[in-house]
Amino acid sequence: MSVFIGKDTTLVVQGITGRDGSFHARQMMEYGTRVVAGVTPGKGGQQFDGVVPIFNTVRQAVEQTGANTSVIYVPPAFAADAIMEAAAAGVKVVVCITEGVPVLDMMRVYPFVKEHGARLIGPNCPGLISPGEAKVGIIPGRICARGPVGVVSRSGTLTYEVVYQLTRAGIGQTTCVGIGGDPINGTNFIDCLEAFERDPDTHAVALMGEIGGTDEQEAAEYVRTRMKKPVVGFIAGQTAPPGRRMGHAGAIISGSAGTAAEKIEAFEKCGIGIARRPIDFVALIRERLK
Amino acid sequence: MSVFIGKDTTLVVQGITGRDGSFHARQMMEYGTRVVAGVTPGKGGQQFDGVVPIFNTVRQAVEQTGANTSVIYVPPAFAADAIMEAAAAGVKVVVCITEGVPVLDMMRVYPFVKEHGARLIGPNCPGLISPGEAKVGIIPGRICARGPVGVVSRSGTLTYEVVYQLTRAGIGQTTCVGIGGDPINGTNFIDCLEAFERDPDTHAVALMGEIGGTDEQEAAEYVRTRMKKPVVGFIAGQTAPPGRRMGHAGAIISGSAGTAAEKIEAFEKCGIGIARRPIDFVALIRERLK
Amino acid sequence: MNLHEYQAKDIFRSHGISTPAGEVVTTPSAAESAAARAGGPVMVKAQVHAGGRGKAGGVKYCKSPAEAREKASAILGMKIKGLTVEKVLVTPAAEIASEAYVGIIVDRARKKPVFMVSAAGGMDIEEVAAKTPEKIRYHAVDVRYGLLPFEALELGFFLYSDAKLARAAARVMQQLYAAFMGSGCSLAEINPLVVTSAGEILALDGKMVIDDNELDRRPEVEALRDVSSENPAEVDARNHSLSFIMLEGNVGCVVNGAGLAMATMDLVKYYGGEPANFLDIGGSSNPEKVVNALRIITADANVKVILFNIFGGITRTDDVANGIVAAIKASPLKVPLVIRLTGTNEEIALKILAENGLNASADMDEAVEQAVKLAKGGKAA
Amino acid sequence: MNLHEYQAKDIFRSHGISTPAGEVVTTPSAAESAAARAGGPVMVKAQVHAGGRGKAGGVKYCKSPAEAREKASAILGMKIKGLTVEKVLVTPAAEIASEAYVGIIVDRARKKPVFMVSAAGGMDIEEVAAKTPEKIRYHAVDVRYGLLPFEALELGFFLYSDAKLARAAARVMQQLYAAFMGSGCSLAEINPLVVTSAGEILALDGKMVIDDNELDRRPEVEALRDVSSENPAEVDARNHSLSFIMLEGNVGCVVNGAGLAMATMDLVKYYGGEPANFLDIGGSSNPEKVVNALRIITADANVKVILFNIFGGITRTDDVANGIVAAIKASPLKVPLVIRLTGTNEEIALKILAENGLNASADMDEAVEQAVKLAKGGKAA
Repeated sequence: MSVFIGKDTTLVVQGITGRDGSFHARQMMEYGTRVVAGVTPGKGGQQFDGVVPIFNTVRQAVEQTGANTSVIYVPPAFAADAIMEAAAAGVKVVVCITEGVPVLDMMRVYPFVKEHGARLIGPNCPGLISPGEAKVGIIPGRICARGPVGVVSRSGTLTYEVVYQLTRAGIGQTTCVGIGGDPINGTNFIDCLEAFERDPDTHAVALMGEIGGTDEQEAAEYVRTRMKKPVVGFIAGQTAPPGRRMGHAGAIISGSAGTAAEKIEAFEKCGIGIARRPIDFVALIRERLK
Repeated sequence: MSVFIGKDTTLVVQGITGRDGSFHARQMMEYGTRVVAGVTPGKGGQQFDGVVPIFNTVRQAVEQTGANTSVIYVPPAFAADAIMEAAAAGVKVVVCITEGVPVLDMMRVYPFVKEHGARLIGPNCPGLISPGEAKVGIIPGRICARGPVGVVSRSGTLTYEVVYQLTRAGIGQTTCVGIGGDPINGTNFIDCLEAFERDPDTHAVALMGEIGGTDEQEAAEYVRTRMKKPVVGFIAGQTAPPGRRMGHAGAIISGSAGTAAEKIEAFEKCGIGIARRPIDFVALIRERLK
Repeated sequence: MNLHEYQAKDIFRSHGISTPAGEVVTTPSAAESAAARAGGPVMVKAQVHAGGRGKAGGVKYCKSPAEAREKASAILGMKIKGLTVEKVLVTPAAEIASEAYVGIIVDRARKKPVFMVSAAGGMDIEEVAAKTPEKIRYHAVDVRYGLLPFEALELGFFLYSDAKLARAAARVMQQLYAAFMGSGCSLAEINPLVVTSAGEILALDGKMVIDDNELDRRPEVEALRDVSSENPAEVDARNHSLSFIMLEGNVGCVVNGAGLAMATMDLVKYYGGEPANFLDIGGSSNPEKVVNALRIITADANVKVILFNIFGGITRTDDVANGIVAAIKASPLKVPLVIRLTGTNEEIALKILAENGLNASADMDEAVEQAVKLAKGGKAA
Repeated sequence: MNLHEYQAKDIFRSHGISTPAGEVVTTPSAAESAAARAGGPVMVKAQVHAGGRGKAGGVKYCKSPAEAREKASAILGMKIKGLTVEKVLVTPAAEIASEAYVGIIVDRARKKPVFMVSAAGGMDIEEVAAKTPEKIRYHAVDVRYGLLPFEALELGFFLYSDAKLARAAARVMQQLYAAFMGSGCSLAEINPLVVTSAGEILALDGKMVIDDNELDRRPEVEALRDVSSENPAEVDARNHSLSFIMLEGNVGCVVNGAGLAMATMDLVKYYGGEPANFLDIGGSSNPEKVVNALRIITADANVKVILFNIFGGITRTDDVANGIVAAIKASPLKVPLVIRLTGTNEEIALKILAENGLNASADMDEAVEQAVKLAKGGKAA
């Protein structure tokens, strides 16, 4: 089993003829993901690599191929529209890889996606992979292996690092989800923890947070009150200079400065194992899988 | 019993110091409605008629008096904002009497009110009355009497006419609801039929429709499939010239020209008694109450 | 409120929609010079608030300025559905490769503005809807988000498979939506939206209906009202806050409330009469309104009897009684008067009427039946 | 991107918010003449991207033009939180009856812009929040509806019980919201919003932070960037699409991805070292980026060792290897280099490095530990 994506995933790639879209479409197909459609307005009727039909709109793609998942590789100026198009067309999981989406755009996108009953992952995220079943996004397939650990992270390459260490140590994953590091994203830690708690094949969760905001603290509280499965966490940015982006006003609103120390404290209080270094995940997770 | 308003209604009057607002506030108080607050920005802290506290905002009124119902007598330019203010403040039933609210305003108001879990009645409506319990709006109290009939209508004075005839014939009402004649309103026939069907004291329903739209046809279908209680209906506008306001495009969209003949046919098909004249309600309702 | 084609096109243009240049003229010679300035074949089009102008002969193709003069001369003064043509639009004739329909209307059921688009433009959209409904695509806009770019493009691709045309059409959708919202419309329509032989997209004809409730806050739109093209009695009524529509019958009706007014007309018919009008004096009456209502109704020579049906709620029936008395004193009625009146301040009203030799019924059916009888030349009961 | 006070006030003014007139000058004599033109007491205010200007002595009240010259002379060139003051704003001193705080920021948790208003303005809002949280009111705006009139008025009445002032403040809320949305802000703040002794509402100080992701589509906002007031190395980095923040340590870091970059810095610290910087070369690398990264880092005299930590995903590690080689060929390094590199095209990358006498580790901990040792003057393992 797996969460969000798996064997039943049928994928439409928005921006399939672009530089990033075409490269990663091929990577996903190579990995075994069922890429059933591509979208590039104006190229409707053509075929991508001779096998994947291209449509002018996501609606057409969904109507004609039944795609249930979408992945977005379009420039930031068009990303919000692409997400809403996918949700409106009835796609259930929308994964937006695009980096640099204005946060004011996301404030409109978020309620729109909710109203349409879709799940958005990202933007500014590496996507997700259910090893051996499907890969949607850009996480390198070869660093993953099938196994009992759910992985969720706000960052990209840091996720690869941890997953790579786990895999090297013989610890595989059910699904690895990169939820993205933007202020407003579609899926948060709690959404993923909930899914992992429900997934019978996941036996432990590795969670990688960052400084800023209070998502990690809320996730910790969720783990304490609602989860039975063990969780190991890491916070990046202990040495980062504070307040370079949002300043203090953000801290007032959230009632927290979002420091690493605060988040680690919350983890400790809620029974989450603390990985001081990425490599520490290996031992801590192994212990909890016993 | 009654629907939407009753003994538990605690009312805030928006625009209580205006010409219409003050007149009808007194009428409602005289009728026995529990008018607990008024709102006129800038007059917060004053008292209306020495007994009703006035607030600057609906939020303050609700926080300090616990008002659960609101009635709006403000000019059309401010009506949409007043409705949204009431819904955001946590009022459960919002009755908007104001006539002349632009329909584009109502397109924003409608989803806002739904999102806040409130019920809007109107705009451009006479409000409602549960005889002997509460009156919210402008329906004259003395033409009503307590009894077993639910009344719902798109028009104002036509409602009075029918209610007056019923009362004169000794047939009282649980609640009379004027839903208003505007293209977009908060509560439709079906909402009222549903409430009357659930109300144990309502034993028959009188429904007054008009030409235009398809609300009556949908109500008829609802009566046929979901209601056990008898319904008698009337359609005003059999001799009205067609298409003076919306033209044909509206008819295409709704798949119907909205004529009186069409609506009466729908009533007949769905087992609704047909009142050819307002006075016919008396005999038809009496028959069904036996 | 209806706008003329040329007014709708002015608004379209201000939102960036391409439309052929045009001049509105009121005389055949002005039409001739406008055609000469246009420098090629032109269309001469009646500007009148009525559908079916083309079928009625109000739209003509003219090869030369002389022909434009001749056709304008035929069209100006022509009656279309009872309305006299006072103005014509002279506009260059376009070379048309294809015609589409694009409209937005307020949909009561969805509670949203709904786009209707069809590649089968140029003809009646009602006909397309009846015969080939699959050729129309509907799209409801959530006004909280506005028309989203992908939605506009979906509509564009429904009309044109060529991506360049689809994108141009998507732009038109956005512009038409902006015009619709910006002017407070209940309907905005381009029919036909054409692709010219040069591949350009043009709005060849336009229609806009404004929600009357928007006019107070949009004086610039209210200023477009052309009273010359409306029924003078209806204009008169509107200027006195009365809602009035003239009909063919002979029972003049004065009622408070639109629903009761329609029900009264229906009852006239039920008892074998024919209503002469719809007239709603509205909620908050005053004597002045009643005086004006009587003046407007009695100007209609068809009217054989005047029927008041007043159910006082907000309306104070004594106001109505005072209005009736004042009007009769100023100019005695030449036709009989039947009054039904009940509700707020009914006793005072009856007293006022009695003091002036008038009586009133409290019963609607009784009053209507009597009025119908009088209209047929019978005597009052 | 931060805006200066005077830039924020210009934007406020364009949205209708009243602010005192002011002139931005760069010399004491210009400050003197600006004060003379103002014709009364003025404030001389440092324009610099740092909080706490007042406490640092960067804001002064001046009774005369001569005093303005003197104070400007003291402020210009002053360092506030490491940034040199290059400009001062000379603005009439207002007679203040009361001071309030009004701010809007993007709230991650609510996923909405949130108003913070308080009648306790003029001081640090952080302090108010800490000591008297009941004096702050929060209001989250649903951007689908915008700031609704009743919401703005609720906030107005929270600040002022007087209806006229409450309405005027409600107008300011609407205008500030429009400025916030219209410029793509993540923060917009008026502190203090004052009522003058004449009863007028004025924005006496303003702050705006723009979401960097908005700049591509808002060239008019990007044009407000004042590179003179930023760290030159950080400006240089940004111009080459690198995300760079200078720190105090001596281990220079080049990493792909912000999360991994922070984790790398943390690991440097874990092994007893101090990172000299945060540097993220981003997702789609190319050799040129690596060359620029090395150039910027080696310009920092504190740096004793350079640590690469690259996990190739989108980033092709051979691009990185080529960049390293090209940079070293152009100008040999004066400090040791430790490379950790794995992922996409790893074999090619290792080959390129080997051919140029460089080696790399596949293990992050090993590489970081070695770099820290080298920074402390130890030898490579």
